[in-house]
Amino acid sequence: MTSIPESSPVPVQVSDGVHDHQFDDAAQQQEAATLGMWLFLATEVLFFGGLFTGYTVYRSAYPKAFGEASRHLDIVLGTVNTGVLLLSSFSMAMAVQSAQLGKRWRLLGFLTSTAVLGAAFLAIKFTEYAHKFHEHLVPGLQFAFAGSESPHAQLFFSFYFAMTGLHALHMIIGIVMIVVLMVLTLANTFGPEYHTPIETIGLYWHFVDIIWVFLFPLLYLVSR
Amino acid sequence: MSNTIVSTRTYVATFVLLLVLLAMTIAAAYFPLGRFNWVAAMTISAAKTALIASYFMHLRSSHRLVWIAACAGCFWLALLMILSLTDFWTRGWLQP
Amino acid sequence: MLIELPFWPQEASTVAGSVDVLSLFLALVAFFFSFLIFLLIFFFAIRYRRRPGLAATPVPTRLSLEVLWTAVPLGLTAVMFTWGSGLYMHNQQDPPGAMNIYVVGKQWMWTVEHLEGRREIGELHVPIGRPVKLILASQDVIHDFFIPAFRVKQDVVPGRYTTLWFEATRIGSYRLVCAQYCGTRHSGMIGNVVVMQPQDYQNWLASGADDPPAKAGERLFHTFSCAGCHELQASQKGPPLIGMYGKSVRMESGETVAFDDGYIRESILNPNEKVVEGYRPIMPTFRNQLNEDEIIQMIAYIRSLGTGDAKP
Amino acid sequence: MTYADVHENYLNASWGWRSWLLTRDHKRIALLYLISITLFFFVGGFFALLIRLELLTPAGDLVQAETYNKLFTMHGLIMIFFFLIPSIPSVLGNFLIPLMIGARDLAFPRLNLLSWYIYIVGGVFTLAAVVTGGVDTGWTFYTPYSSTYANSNVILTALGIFITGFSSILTGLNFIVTIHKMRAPGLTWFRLPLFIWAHYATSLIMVLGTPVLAISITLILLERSFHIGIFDPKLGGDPLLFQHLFWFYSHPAVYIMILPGMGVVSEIITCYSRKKIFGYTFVALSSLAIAALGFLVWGHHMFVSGQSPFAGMVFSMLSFLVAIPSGIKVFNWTATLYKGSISFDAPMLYALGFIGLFTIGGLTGLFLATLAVDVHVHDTYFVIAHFHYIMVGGAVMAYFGGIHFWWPKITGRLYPEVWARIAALIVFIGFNLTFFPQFLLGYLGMPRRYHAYPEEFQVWNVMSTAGASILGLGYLIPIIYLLWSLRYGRVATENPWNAKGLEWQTPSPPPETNFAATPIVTEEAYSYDIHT
Repeated sequence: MTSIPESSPVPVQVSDGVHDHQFDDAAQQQEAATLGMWLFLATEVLFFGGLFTGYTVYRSAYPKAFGEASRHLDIVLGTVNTGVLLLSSFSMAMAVQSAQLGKRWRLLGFLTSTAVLGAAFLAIKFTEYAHKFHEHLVPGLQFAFAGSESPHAQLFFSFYFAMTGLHALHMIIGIVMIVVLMVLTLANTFGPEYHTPIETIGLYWHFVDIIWVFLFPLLYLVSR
Repeated sequence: MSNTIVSTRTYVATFVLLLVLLAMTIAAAYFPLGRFNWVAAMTISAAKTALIASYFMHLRSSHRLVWIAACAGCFWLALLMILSLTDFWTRGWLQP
Repeated sequence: MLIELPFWPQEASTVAGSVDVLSLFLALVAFFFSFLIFLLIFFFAIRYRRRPGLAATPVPTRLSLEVLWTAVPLGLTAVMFTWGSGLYMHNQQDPPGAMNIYVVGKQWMWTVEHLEGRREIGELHVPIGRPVKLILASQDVIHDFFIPAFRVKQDVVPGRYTTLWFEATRIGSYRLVCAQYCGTRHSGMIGNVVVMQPQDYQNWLASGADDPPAKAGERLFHTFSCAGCHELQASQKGPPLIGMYGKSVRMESGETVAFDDGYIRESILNPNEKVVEGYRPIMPTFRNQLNEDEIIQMIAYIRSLGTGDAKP
Repeated sequence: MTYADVHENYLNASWGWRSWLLTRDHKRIALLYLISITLFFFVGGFFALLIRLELLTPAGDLVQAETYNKLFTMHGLIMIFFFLIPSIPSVLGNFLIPLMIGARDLAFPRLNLLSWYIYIVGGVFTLAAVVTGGVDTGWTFYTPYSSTYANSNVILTALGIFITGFSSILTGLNFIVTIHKMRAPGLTWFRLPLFIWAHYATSLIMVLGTPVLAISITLILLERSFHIGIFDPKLGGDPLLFQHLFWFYSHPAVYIMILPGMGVVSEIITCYSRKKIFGYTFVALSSLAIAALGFLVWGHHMFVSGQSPFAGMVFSMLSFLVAIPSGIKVFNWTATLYKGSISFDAPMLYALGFIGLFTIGGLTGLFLATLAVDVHVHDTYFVIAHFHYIMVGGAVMAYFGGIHFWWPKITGRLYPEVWARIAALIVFIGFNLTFFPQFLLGYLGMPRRYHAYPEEFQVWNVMSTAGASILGLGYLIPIIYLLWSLRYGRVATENPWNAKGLEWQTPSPPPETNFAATPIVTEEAYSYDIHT
């Protein structure tokens, strides 16, 4: 067990600094990364898909209770939040464009605005959670819902919290990754030649946006 | 494919369209259409998804494989839903 | 001492024989193909074992063979599917005139309630030669009601009723087991089905009868003041219950629902999800006041008020 | 002098524990998996041993009911999630996919290492659950037992399984991208070894199925810790919804276990009969067909669950369909032997054993797909026997065959042939003795997961336990001689079996970058009969 310090675990690099040694060139690496991220998004579709399936089953079984429970959600906050998230997606798309064009400060600006909008979304979301808490609409915590549909309404709110909670978790992960990208941008990592991480994390961000695009009508607009 | 740079104008147009669709989905929710409320909401959401995916996510200019990956996720979700619902929606059929 | 090797379970119900015939057919197919593959492997392995100076001979893929071994299994499985599904559908539908017995599974025992008033735990007495329909409820987790000698099995799912029917064909005592894992003493949730002559069954019913469940249900009906709204005749507040059991009833939503055990159970627990046409959703829930046994007693009472014209 | 001194290779390229624990070399990561999976295999095997000992007598007298329930639960969880699912893909797939397609590494080496760490973290959680009292829900986590009634370590275990799932997802993702993007020049899809096709199909299931398991387990976690209650019947929730979500992954998971084994068998059969595989295209595409159809059959686990009978019929029909591509494979392997030049080295014995046992396992699956018969045999020992024929008789046999076949490539040493053949025979005999009686037990009506059972079932149970002890011996022998061979085995040449495939065209063990120069492929897979 003689550990020779020089022989680091990093394998022999045939890399030119732009792509890793297992790839032939930067284009191959970027295609691989993009495909990898899309495959990951496919798994995410199925992850949320389980919830969507459950939601569909119960909503078709208890349409009345789901309609009534849904009217307890704040449609104004929900709409504002949808707008905020769509805007953040736009901002992320602009960030990718800035990276492609090699405009570093513009890139930094758009990344910052994406992260800030994401944080704003979360802030609004948590305000809504606080309201639900006060109204005793959190399942498991002295849930109280007038009327005999109470248990089924509780099912609705179980879905509400599970779906928006997991969505919020994805948002938080996204924001953390964008902050990392901001640091890397400051360190001058990206340019027209290399911006794969911005693209792939951008894909992730848009995907989280798409999930919300479905959650919003399913939760807020059941029966108005 | 990432070398296709999408213009700012396209991005702005996409965003504005998304806002229009958002307004539509809310408006549609207040029309009493029965079951079609749900259909309308999902159709509009699908349209929004198509916009985000094609423009923001550059699916339009992406490799065919990426298309397949994107569709695979949706297709498998459809399998999960359809086959699960064949159970839930045919439960009462045997009873008179 | 001669060890007796059991190979085949007893057959004691009308469906057991037909299930066994199908099983034997499947066993035959399975045996044929296993034998074929084993034989071919052995034959090729010996015939074409490696010997010096003898090389392998290239054999091109033959499409006809591929088609053959796609088509033959396809045909055979089509037969299995048709046969299996046909028999299954037949075995699922209870014949008209079956006698109902209510069974509740709870960790870790079966309680059985005969409409005539006899209750038992871990045992089920039934008459021979008469279709019996079990209405199965669970007080806690998922159980499974399995009588190997009858070849019938049905999960017992909390929150709803499942049903199972059989017609016993041989006098005797058969094992009844829980086949769905339900916790610590799952393997102790085991009992006997006793098949008796109809007369013996009648005597047995009479010998230790408690109050019939309908009687207990009637008491509950009064304890919970159900009659306040559900006067036995038509009323302003709640729909009448006399002669309703088994009828088809129109709901406020426009759909038609069978007024059966499942509907009564749901209406006691979630009264306002399906409201009878012409009434308002004002009934409170009795979710936390009644257990599965008591709900069954209520159903028995409502059933005793007379059945409708539709199939009971 | 150790084997690693032979030439510069991935084993002697760098030294010290950091060079292993921080490695990004797919070959080293494969070895990390090999070691950890072997440990889990013996933990799971130990539980199996205790289960069989308990069942020696009808009375539950060896351990208490509660303990017994934990034993079969932990046996299932560890064997499925920590041994069978990662076994062939993570060890042999990791090692061989880049070698077989002429690449320097997988597409995402860091992700690959991360997958191993995730696997280990998940394993630590699960083992922690075992040590701190165990879990007794059955590996299926059926609600409401798991969400409300069980008093054991459900949360910790479920977290472990949830975490491990990501290891599986990331591995599958890595394989798919690698196979798409990194094949050597000339290596077109229909020149790929069938091992690659099988792993491609497996990866599809991992990527598209595992997330559904993740969400169903998440919902159990939420239900248990926050009482949100999506499956709670008291709120109108439906326990069957959980079963749908669970089996949407867990049925295809069976194909995650068996498909890579089929890939291994295709490699071995061709090599030891010196033949091109019969019906290459059919074998290749049947892997994809199994992966796709495998997603459509989960409802056959729910024929007696209270599922709608009509859904039962749909699932029954689809279940029969998935039997067809499996049959195609078996027939093509058998036909490959025809006019071959067959030798009976240990890997070939395992491969032939695989075909036989998989055939039995597959054919008894027809009983379970047939609605009326499944009603009787569902949740009995018949099911246990059936899936052990597939998973132990199939997947584990293939895994052992593959480990022997590529052992010289992985370690640079040859295993002792005579011992290996003896062990293969012992495994085959022990296996059949253990599991065949369970078919009879099942049809007789012995339910699964029973701590104590009626006396009339004892004879078959004794036979099964006796077989299990032989089987256990059969598994111990290879561990001993394979470890022995690391030091004393004969040094392997580049291509000891004279096999085709790119992995045999580089030194054993391979250098760190796999190939001195990127190979160029000019011929179809398994061109044995052309050049010999």
